[in-house]
Amino acid sequence: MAVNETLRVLRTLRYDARHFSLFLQAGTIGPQAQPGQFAMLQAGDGWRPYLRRAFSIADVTTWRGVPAIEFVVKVVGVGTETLGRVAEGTPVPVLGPLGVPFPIGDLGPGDRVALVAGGIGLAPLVLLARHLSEKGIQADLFYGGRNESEILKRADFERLLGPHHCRYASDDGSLGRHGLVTELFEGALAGGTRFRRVYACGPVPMFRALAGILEEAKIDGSFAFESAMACGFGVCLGCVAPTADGRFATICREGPCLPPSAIDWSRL
Amino acid sequence: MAVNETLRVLRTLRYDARHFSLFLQAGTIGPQAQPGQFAMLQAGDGWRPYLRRAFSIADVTTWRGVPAIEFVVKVVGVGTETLGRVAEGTPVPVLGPLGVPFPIGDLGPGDRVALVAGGIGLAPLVLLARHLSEKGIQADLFYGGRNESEILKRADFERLLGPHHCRYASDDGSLGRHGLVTELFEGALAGGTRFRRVYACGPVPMFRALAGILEEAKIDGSFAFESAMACGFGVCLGCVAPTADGRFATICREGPCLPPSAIDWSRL
Amino acid sequence: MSTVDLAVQLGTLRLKNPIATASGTFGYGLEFAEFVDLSVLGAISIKGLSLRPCHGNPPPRICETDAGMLNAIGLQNVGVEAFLSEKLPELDRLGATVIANVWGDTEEDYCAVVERIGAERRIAAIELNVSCPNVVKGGMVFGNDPVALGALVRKVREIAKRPLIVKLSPNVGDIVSTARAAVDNGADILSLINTLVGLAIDLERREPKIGFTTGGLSGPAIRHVAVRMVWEVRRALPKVPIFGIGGIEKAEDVIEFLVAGANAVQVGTANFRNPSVSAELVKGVAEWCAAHGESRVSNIVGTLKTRPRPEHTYA
Amino acid sequence: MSTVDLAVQLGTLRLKNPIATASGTFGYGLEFAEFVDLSVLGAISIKGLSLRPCHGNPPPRICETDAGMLNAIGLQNVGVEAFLSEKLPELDRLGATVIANVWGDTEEDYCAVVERIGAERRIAAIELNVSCPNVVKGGMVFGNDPVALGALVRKVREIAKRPLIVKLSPNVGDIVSTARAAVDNGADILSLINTLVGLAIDLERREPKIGFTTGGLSGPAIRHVAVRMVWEVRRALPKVPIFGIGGIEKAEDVIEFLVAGANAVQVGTANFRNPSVSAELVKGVAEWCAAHGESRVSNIVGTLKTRPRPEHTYA
Ligand SMILES: Cc1cc2nc3c(=O)[nH]c(=O)nc-3n(C[C@H](O)[C@H](O)[C@H](O)COP(=O)(O)OP(=O)(O)OC[C@H]3O[C@@H](n4cnc5c(N)ncnc54)[C@H](O)[C@@H]3O)c2cc1C
Ligand SMILES: Cc1cc2nc3c(=O)[nH]c(=O)nc-3n(C[C@H](O)[C@H](O)[C@H](O)COP(=O)(O)OP(=O)(O)OC[C@H]3O[C@@H](n4cnc5c(N)ncnc54)[C@H](O)[C@@H]3O)c2cc1C
Ligand SMILES: Cc1cc2nc3c(=O)[nH]c(=O)nc-3n(C[C@H](O)[C@H](O)[C@H](O)COP(=O)(O)O)c2cc1C
Ligand SMILES: Cc1cc2nc3c(=O)[nH]c(=O)nc-3n(C[C@H](O)[C@H](O)[C@H](O)COP(=O)(O)O)c2cc1C
Ligand code: FES
Ligand code: FES
Repeated sequence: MAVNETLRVLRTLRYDARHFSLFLQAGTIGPQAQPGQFAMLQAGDGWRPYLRRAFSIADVTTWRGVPAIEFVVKVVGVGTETLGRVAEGTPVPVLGPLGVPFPIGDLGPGDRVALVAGGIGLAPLVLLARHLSEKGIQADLFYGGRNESEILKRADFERLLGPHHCRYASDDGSLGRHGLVTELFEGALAGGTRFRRVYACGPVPMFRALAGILEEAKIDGSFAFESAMACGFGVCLGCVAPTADGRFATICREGPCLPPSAIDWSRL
Repeated sequence: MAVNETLRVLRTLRYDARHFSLFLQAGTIGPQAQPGQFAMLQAGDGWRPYLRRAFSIADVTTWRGVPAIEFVVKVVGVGTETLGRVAEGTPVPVLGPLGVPFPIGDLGPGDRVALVAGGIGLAPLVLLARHLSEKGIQADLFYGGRNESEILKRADFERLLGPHHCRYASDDGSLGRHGLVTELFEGALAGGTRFRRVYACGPVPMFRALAGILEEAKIDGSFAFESAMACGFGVCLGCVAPTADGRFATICREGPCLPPSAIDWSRL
Repeated sequence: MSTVDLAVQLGTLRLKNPIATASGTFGYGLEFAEFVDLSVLGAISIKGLSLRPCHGNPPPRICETDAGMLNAIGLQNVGVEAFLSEKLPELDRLGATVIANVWGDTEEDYCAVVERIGAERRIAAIELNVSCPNVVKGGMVFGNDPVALGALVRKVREIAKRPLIVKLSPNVGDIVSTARAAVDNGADILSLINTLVGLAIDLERREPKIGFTTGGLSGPAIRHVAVRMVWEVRRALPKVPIFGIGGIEKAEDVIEFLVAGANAVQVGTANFRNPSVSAELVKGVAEWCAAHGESRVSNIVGTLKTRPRPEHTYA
Repeated sequence: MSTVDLAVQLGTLRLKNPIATASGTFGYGLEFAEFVDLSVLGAISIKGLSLRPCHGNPPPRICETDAGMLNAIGLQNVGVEAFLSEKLPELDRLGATVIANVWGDTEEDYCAVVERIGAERRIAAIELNVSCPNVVKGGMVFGNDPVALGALVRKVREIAKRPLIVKLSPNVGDIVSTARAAVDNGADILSLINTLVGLAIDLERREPKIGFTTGGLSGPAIRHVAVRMVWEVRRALPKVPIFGIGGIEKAEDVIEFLVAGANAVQVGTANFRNPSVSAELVKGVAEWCAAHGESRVSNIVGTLKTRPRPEHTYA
């Protein structure tokens, strides 16, 4: 059940000029949050930007003993800039948890899955990695970014999944494989690794390539989609994507986590 | 010559929940400022509020050795609230000094004048008191407010003018005379004090009463008027007041300091 | 506060308070049940219904603007049939006062939806959306032209068995003409305004930010245009009940519309920013009235005092 | 940056760059000389001139709104005579390219001002304000009605000896109709838009915040309405030169208008917030072009790519 509440900023952790983690009080949203869900945050006094912004619930954790929700944010415009400047203690209106989470209920020990992240797409995969590891499910991370500094929270992933299960790719070769994360993932498939399911979050070109790979290899997938959102809970009908059955699905309510087969990639 | 420059906040001094002094770097505006002039300040990032706000240049002073301009501000809405929250070091776009100052060039030692302030109308009178005292002109302050906490910067006035030359009135009797500042001033006139000129700043009802008193007593006056302003330098024609010669005068450019006889009080 | 009488009467439509929600910004109401007790609202106008379910426009459908947003949803909806069978019973159970916002491509389409609703008592009123700027047919074609609008309203009025609201477009030269056309042909109530047509451009691609090219501008940016139109219609048609709509965020905004002449308001885009805002406004309006010594909110309606407008004076 | 060609051509009017300032927001230009080198601007449109000096409307004349403001100045101005003798020589000395914005209560009034300007070479163009919402006579009476507008433009065109700009009102149902009426009757250039009519209310007094009751809404709140209208006129009249106006604050806003089809722009309310903004925009546009590999700003004009609009699809 989604909640509209005001949560205080516990801490902002800067990775570099364009990336930071924002820790808010967990409120009643944190304990309910499932991996892949998101929240709508109001940045600033709500006038500029005018609408709330969507952010994946990256982790549910603690900060100095206080239950916390973590968001990992990339600065791209007015809302993310404003959020990056909030002082500790500032009250932030938050609506969440929202959307359909990654499906994990059908998995158990013995299953092996892959997490594929592109850029800021790491965000929803942290909490997913935590839940999978708690359930004893083996997961391999394939994580690509433009360069080393775009590949965030490696220590967390390596702690949760084991360092050998975390592989990286960068466009400039500054970390891991020089090239695309989908090539990294294809390499693993070619090497014979079998995955029961692939969880992914990243830019559309990555999704498009990955959807092709999964279809070819007949592997189940769950992608956390993004879209410009006005409401986040299914009422504005603004965030839709074209579906394989010829409709438009709301990313915020029917998603954000959808199987790639649900999407009409030719109309996206 | 007015300047459009960005000045950093040196310090905010709170008097109570509704009143504060804002000290900005003096920039090139401070040294030029004459008593009665004002500046247009942008509060916040310039989106809410959308327009700049007008504030009298209350004093030109120093803060920890740094040349400073002081504004004395009463919180009444979004702009003044936002200004009251700015952190030290924040750059504030400032346009100034603007408008016609109080006329003092014709005065010399031996002249005696009165300063009449109502509420936040004290603001332009501080710098005036400083200039008058530097020129050796004797000035008496008559200053009224709702209650004691609305009567600000008494120590400054008493230092500049002498404690015996500062008299107060309050609506609730908490400081000085119980009643209106115009009654206080009339009392002084009735007591035989003669003033060469009366400088005033305050709400319209105070101006109206004072204009009547001055006309009757045939005393010269200069009032610092207020009006909602969009530009502050005479181009929007938004801030006008009706004049005795049947026109509309811009308060920002033909004023803010005008003789009460210039105004058509019946149309104001 | 219990002493403030919030009830308002719009023709035969009595609302417990003047706060309704605007079509397209409140889904089918049920999505808000987590955030708002629907029974405390004056009414909810649900997403525009057509005879058959409609898929709407290809994305992108929305973009943010200064103090507002553009949208071109294209009237995606489940269709009147699914609404009546799947949504309405639950809305009724939750105590919601439901306004059915309806649209069609042609007069026949409009009439068919209205016919289907028939005398359904769980629908408090029907609201004709003749002003949607985001569709190729219907929509603004009717809303822009007093003659076409009058003919449509007359046809619908003949078959409508519930109070009939006509929702006007602000994209006109003279709102009074379309208002009059609607009222003269049988509208019981007017809603104004729908969105202003706007265009925003993605400069990197040199393409519209909205897939439909233009979109409807909503939010605080349009509020004072809406208040002006309400006032113009109130002056010209002193008796017609009016829902004021456009950029309402705060209790003061509601009061502003009432003073201008609206009998009630509909809150739109603000529901996206804060899903609890409608219920908060009910409280806020009661508090405003109490603080201002108004014992009945309906006494505020149309109390704007205007001065005669001056002609030029020359020197 | 010196490699970017900023010059634009609007009919016979050649401007060194596409940044002009909008009438009523730049005084007589001279007030800005402290903040801006007037010679770097494409043009300045000065405060609307009438034959005789005019006192304007009683205050209050302005109020702030969300992302904008309302004004009803009522066209206070020094009159064409004083402008020509007292302001124009100084503007000329400062190297300003001057557009004379003019208005009247009647056709005769308009013609008299235009006649007085005659063949004055220091005036680069005449801009007819047929769209001021803040006066009882003239103003929008012409701007709202294609027939009245056409007749006025035709009369003025006969006597005007300088390029003729007609400034259109956005308070119409179809901007293309008034645009066409102006062009068909001899307008050389169109300016759009003037302000949208709005009403804001002081709730404590239950009086309009503006003395004239309504005022004109300007600022970012109206930008996307303006961009849409420019695009509509550009599509319908591919050849007419257009000044785009409305809520311009940043270089990107200028580019948005150009992409939509404006050949140049006029910056309005932003001049109040930041008196140096117009010169900053000249630099900003040059920088944008340089960063985007555009060597001539005029190549950007009308480059919006639109998709065909979808009709409804039903399930
Ligand atoms: C379900 C969901 C989860 C998300 N999770 C995260 C997250 O964990 N961390 C994170 O950093 N970002 C996340 N995003 C993206 C985030 O919402 C956008 O970056 C943010 O809205 C941009 O706001 P802004 O005001 O900074 O940028 P704006 O000024 O609004 O826009 C800047 C640029 O970003 C683009 N943009 C705007 N909104 C979106 C959007 N919703 N999706 C994609 N591009 C957009 C614009 O087109 C523009 O090019 C998520 C988005 C969704 C829908
Ligand atoms: C020349 C001049 C000098 C001024 N000097 C000072 C000063 O030294 N200290 C100070 O505190 N204030 C001063 N003011 C008043 C100050 O400009 C306003 O209080 C301020 O603009 C209010 O902004 P806001 O956003 O806080 O309030 P808003 O939200 O804009 O308005 C809140 C209330 O204040 C009223 N108001 C708004 N603007 C003005 C205005 N310009 N004058 C009077 N009432 C207004 C509104 O009608 C409303 O009732 C001066 C005004 C002028 C014109
Ligand atoms: C996303 C969105 C969808 C809308 N859909 C409809 C609709 O289906 N029918 C309708 O009559 N109005 C529709 N509207 C218009 C609103 O009901 C309202 O008239 C308008 O948004 C102005 O109010 P606001 O500024 O409070 O949002 C829609 C508005 C928005 C923003
Ligand atoms: C205070 C004010 C005065 C104006 N006076 C005139 C005028 O005299 N003549 C005119 O054609 N337009 C006038 N306008 C309209 C502007 O020129 C411009 O068309 C409008 O403000 C929209 O642009 P903006 O949003 O950039 O301000 C005025 C606008 C404002 C805000
Ligand atoms: S964001 Fe409103 S429906 Fe998805
Ligand atoms: S504030 Fe613009 S003319 Fe005075």
